[in-house]
Amino acid sequence: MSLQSPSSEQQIEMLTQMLRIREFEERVKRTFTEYPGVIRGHTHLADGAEASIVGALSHFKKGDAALATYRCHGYPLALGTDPKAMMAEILGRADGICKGLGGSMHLTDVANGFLGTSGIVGAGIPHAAGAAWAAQIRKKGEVVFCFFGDGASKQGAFHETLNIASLWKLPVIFVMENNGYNVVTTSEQEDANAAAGQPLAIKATSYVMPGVTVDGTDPLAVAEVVGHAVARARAGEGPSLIESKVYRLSAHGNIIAPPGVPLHYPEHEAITVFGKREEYEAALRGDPVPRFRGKLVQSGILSGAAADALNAQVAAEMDVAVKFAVASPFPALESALDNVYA
Amino acid sequence: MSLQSPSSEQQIEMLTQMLRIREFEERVKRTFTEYPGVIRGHTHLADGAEASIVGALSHFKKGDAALATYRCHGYPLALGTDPKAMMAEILGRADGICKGLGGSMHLTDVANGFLGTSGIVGAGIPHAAGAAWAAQIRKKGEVVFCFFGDGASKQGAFHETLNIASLWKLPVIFVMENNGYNVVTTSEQEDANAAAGQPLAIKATSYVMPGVTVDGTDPLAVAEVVGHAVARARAGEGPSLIESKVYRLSAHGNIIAPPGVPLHYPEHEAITVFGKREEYEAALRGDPVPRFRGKLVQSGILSGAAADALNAQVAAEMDVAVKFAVASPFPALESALDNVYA
Amino acid sequence: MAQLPFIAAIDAGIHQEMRRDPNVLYFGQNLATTENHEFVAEYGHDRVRVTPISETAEIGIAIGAAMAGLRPVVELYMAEFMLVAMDQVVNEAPRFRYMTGGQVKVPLVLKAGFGFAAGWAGQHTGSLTALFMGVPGLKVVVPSTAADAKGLMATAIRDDNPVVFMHHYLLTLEHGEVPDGEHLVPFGVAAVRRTGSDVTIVATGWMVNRALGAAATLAAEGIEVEVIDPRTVAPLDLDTILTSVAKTGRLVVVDQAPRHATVGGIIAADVAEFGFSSLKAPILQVNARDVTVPYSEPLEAYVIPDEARIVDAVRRVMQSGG
Amino acid sequence: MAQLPFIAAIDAGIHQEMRRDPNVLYFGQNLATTENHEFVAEYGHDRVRVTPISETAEIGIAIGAAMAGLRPVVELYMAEFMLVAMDQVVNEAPRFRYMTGGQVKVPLVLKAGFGFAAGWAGQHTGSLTALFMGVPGLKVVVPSTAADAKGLMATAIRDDNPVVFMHHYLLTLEHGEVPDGEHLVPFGVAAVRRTGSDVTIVATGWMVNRALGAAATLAAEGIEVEVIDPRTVAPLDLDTILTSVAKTGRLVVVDQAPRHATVGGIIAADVAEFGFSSLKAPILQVNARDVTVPYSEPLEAYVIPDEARIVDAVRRVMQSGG
Ligand SMILES: Cc1ncc(C[n+]2csc(CCOP(=O)(O)OP(=O)(O)O)c2C)c(N)n1
Ligand SMILES: Cc1ncc(C[n+]2csc(CCOP(=O)(O)OP(=O)(O)O)c2C)c(N)n1
Ligand SMILES: [Mg+2]
Ligand SMILES: [Mg+2]
Repeated sequence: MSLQSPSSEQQIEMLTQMLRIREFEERVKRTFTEYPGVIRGHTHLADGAEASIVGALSHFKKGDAALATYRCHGYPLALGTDPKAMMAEILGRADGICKGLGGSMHLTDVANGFLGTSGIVGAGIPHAAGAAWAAQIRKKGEVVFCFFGDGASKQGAFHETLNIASLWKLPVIFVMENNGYNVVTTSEQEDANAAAGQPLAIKATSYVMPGVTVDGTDPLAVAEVVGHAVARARAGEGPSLIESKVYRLSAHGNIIAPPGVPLHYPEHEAITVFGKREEYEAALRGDPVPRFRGKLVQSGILSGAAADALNAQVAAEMDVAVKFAVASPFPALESALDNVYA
Repeated sequence: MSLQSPSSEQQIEMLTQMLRIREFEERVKRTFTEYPGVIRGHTHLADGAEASIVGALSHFKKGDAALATYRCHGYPLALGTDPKAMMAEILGRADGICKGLGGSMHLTDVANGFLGTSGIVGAGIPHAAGAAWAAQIRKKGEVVFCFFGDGASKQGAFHETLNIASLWKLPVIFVMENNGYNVVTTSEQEDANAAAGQPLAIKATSYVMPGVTVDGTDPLAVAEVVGHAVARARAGEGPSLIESKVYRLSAHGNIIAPPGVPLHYPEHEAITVFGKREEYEAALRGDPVPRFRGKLVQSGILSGAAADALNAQVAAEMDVAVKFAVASPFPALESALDNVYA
Repeated sequence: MAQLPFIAAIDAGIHQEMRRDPNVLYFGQNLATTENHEFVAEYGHDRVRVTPISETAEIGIAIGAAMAGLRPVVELYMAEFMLVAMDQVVNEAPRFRYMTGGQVKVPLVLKAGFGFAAGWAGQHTGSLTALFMGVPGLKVVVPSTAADAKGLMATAIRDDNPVVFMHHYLLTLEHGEVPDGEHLVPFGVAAVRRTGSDVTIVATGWMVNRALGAAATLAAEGIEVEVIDPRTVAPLDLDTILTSVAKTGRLVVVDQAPRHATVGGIIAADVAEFGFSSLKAPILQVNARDVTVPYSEPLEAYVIPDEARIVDAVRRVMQSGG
Repeated sequence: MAQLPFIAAIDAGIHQEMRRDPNVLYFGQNLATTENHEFVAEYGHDRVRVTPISETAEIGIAIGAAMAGLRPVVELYMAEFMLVAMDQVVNEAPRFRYMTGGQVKVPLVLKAGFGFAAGWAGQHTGSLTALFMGVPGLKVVVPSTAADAKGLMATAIRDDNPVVFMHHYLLTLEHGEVPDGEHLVPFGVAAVRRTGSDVTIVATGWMVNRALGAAATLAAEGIEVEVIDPRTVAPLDLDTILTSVAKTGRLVVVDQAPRHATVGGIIAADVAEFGFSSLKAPILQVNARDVTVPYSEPLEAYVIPDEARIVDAVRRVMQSGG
């Protein structure tokens, strides 16, 4: 199966989406200090995974669906969700994409194909398979993208779902974003394959589906691997497991503090828990966003000036989003009683 | 690692235990017609799996433990539990091994190392791993035998437990009795590996432990394979997954009938549901019990007369067990209130 | 009207909706394993499938399919098997509509038998209805007659929310009159199974029959019992119960679960708040004894509420109060 | 006596028992990942281990280890995470002793935070205590002070049965006086947090503080509220509650869960049976509104019971009745 490689235009679009996600996450993070207290609970950032998200979703077509986890800011941005509505949601405001009921962990935008997220590790994996069953019945070649972390592959839900997806040849692409950590636990500490130095994609063996490991910091590499999986799924040949190796550039989430104490982002656990500053700094040196920008500039696809303009455009967009969100009112109290039942 | 093959004496002991299990199960089954109504609920028989059970437990030493499922009559017999107390339990009597509180699905005999069973598919697998952790801490080279069905490998509990057992190098031997069916569902209908014609032992790949498929109708073959796994576990090298291929010679369980309608055993589902009488009859022709008897007689380890004597001895033993059970009184009503808390 | 066993009436409800709406799916373990399976033959494998023993994935898949526009019915056989997937039942299915600000609907039915006190011992006999009753976003149905089994199943399938359909396993082979043709029973409307002026009994599932049996015995003594079967416990038709208690002044709740795990207790607490002024006597509970269900027949019978204990409670409640 | 945060008091209880008994294990996710982890350093990896995100296996392993003679404490962080392993919690751990006719003991502690109404939205904020309360064979502990956190944890570890230790997440950083040295708080003994003669309030966890706050407000109006914290809800010290209601004649139960999923409702039902003759007024409930917990701060505050709603309920219960 040969796949067309992305055109220059598509590559610029990829970079744009990566920059948007990065900028959005930077602004979320800064909000903790710029507007202390406006973000509550637990927020998880996608910085470091931009290339993986954008590369995978470069194959998304209208009618497809994507589902993910609490670490969910990146996908809807790439799918076209308005960052104003996303930021307002993260601030719990009336203009939030989920009316302030969901918050950072549950951003959802059905109109753009982002069907939902679960905050329970692994629990969303079967949801994606269910949506894929619906796609299979519709017989229009639509597929479902299922994003989850390396840690989630230790939940029973992962195992049960991949077996069924394979048996039923469901059109779903399981994208495991392997960032090497489950909070403060390394993959080697919790995964038998990782402990033996094996890729996690080997787990596909139990489910008789392709299992591929890819450098998740390279959007073109991800796009290629996922492209094959998507083509397979659209052709009715069933699911695939893609292990996309990324590094999260922030801590697992903002710190958990009692009410009153302002929340904030600590340093990455590689540093705070394991004392492996060099590991983190190596990841920073390989930061996928500047790297892809550099690649496009170097190869002449984008001029330095055009790249700078993109940066500025994205910064302005996200600045508007933050201001919009901060200015958005809180929902009416009684609105808490709506939307329990359909 | 080379293993001593069983002596003649040991082989005769194996046959004896196989005969005892078979006779016990035959008597349980006959009880449904001989004493209608005395057995209640759902009873699951081990006929067909005798060679696997006995071969595996031929390595059991004092201090080891075994855990299993609702299909649990075979193991305690092989471990030395009094069949009178077992039969009395199956009839819900005061002399039952569990005081009539557990019944057929929950035979337990801690004194003989049979630690417990769960009636929930897959749920007992982590219990075995927990007992293995205790053995690991005791550092006496003790191991735990964990028996479950092929269907159970589709539960999340299987996946989660094997990963941890591998990471922690727990001294546990996972024996999957693959009888090709989960009630009326064939393995090919519910397992991606089976659907692809692969052995289920391949699942060990995800857990970086040995995964071996063995003919579970041959006690010596099972003993050899399990022997290696046990040696490995005793040496602190961790768990193994053994897929032991058997065929259950009865239906999944007695029929489920409303109160008042006498329970009984229907024919095997291969016949009643799938119309594959030949499959069942081939299994009958390969019945492990007469086959092993024939092998011992043919090789001169046992004379035909001695074998007949064994049969008679076992029949007498189980006859006593049935009579004992039928004569045993019901427990006092208030005894239902005991044993809730320790 | 046809005489049907309860279990066939449930199937009739599923058929009614599957014929009407191509979006309805039916799947679960140990069904649809051959081409001549009743549902496979009629609706095909797009809509009817056998699953592995994987409740978490089964229910999770139902949720995803529902969010994508389908109406899955999951056959779970025994309510206990939902426990391995409890997160999907109480913390996924009923949460999505709310958390997404109303962007999605999650119409699905989880069909599960319960209360199989027929020698199934400690792990298969539970009466777990109360575990689901209080979860916002979830609806919980407990039919006690064949007609309701059909009509409530059909309504459950048409409902746009996740519904736990708890059918009592000891009722499955009981026969009853079942309306032919389209039959729907509304949610949130209790059935008064017997009218009476002295004592109100509220019971669900199998316990409805035992309550009616007790009521017959008591009638011979001149005590007139009103027996209310809520039919759905979420939503709960508290009004019908309060109206009855306003008349009788006395309430006995009967429930097959152990005391602190009952639907009956929850209802009693509601009446102790909203119907207090009607009460002439304590609200008595008749529940299972506080133990795991034992295997042995006489012990099991001793543990599960029987007519004698219900009769006794009614007599006691008649003696106390004004 | 030392001033300790609640969370440190729990740890002190675990340390107390781990030092005393080499059979006590402590494990769970995201702990013990380095050699200088406090518990690893002191007790070593035989007894302290990090697990993958595998609650079913974690709790199942605890059960097996307990049956084999050990005393595991499983760190689960949030009560919701038990839902993926609910079968192990309610249908395995508490069943084995009974089903084996008393052959095994299953001493283990499931440590889980709950009620984290601090912006954690729909899936991490539940108040799930009532799900566990009615399961025979299980004990359920809900400390509300740092001292009890230590003493109840220690008692839980010494108990020979499975214990669900539910600590309220919003209390974890609250400081309190904690006894030095060996400290044990018995199960089944409620604490009367404030005495009063007019109205009895029963509350657990974080709601105890809100009830005390309301009581202070009401005292200024001349209404004397008695606040009872059951501390363990299984076993439940109903006697202390009934004694109080015998004195006050009025009961308000406060619970952070939605109405039909509360410990408070279960207790109200018990009082409606066994304390009925003491009651001068309806038993009022103050609960969360019947919704999934919303993310947005004002909405969350609107949904969770606050002091104002408790004060209001007490005033209402004072107005009704004789
Ligand atoms: C069933 C369950 N257990 C535990 C948690 C707590 N938890 C939240 S995120 C997380 C780590 C998940 O790691 P991974 O799947 O690798 O995703 P990542 O956060 O690295 O993207 C854990 C343990 C949870 N949400 N659900
Ligand atoms: C979690 C759960 N789901 C469903 C069941 C119902 N059930 C009981 S036995 C069984 C079949 C198990 O098949 P397998 O593991 O192959 O064991 P076998 O009976 O063939 O020995 C099923 C589905 C159950 N007990 N537990
Ligand atoms: Mg990760
Ligand atoms: Mg099988």
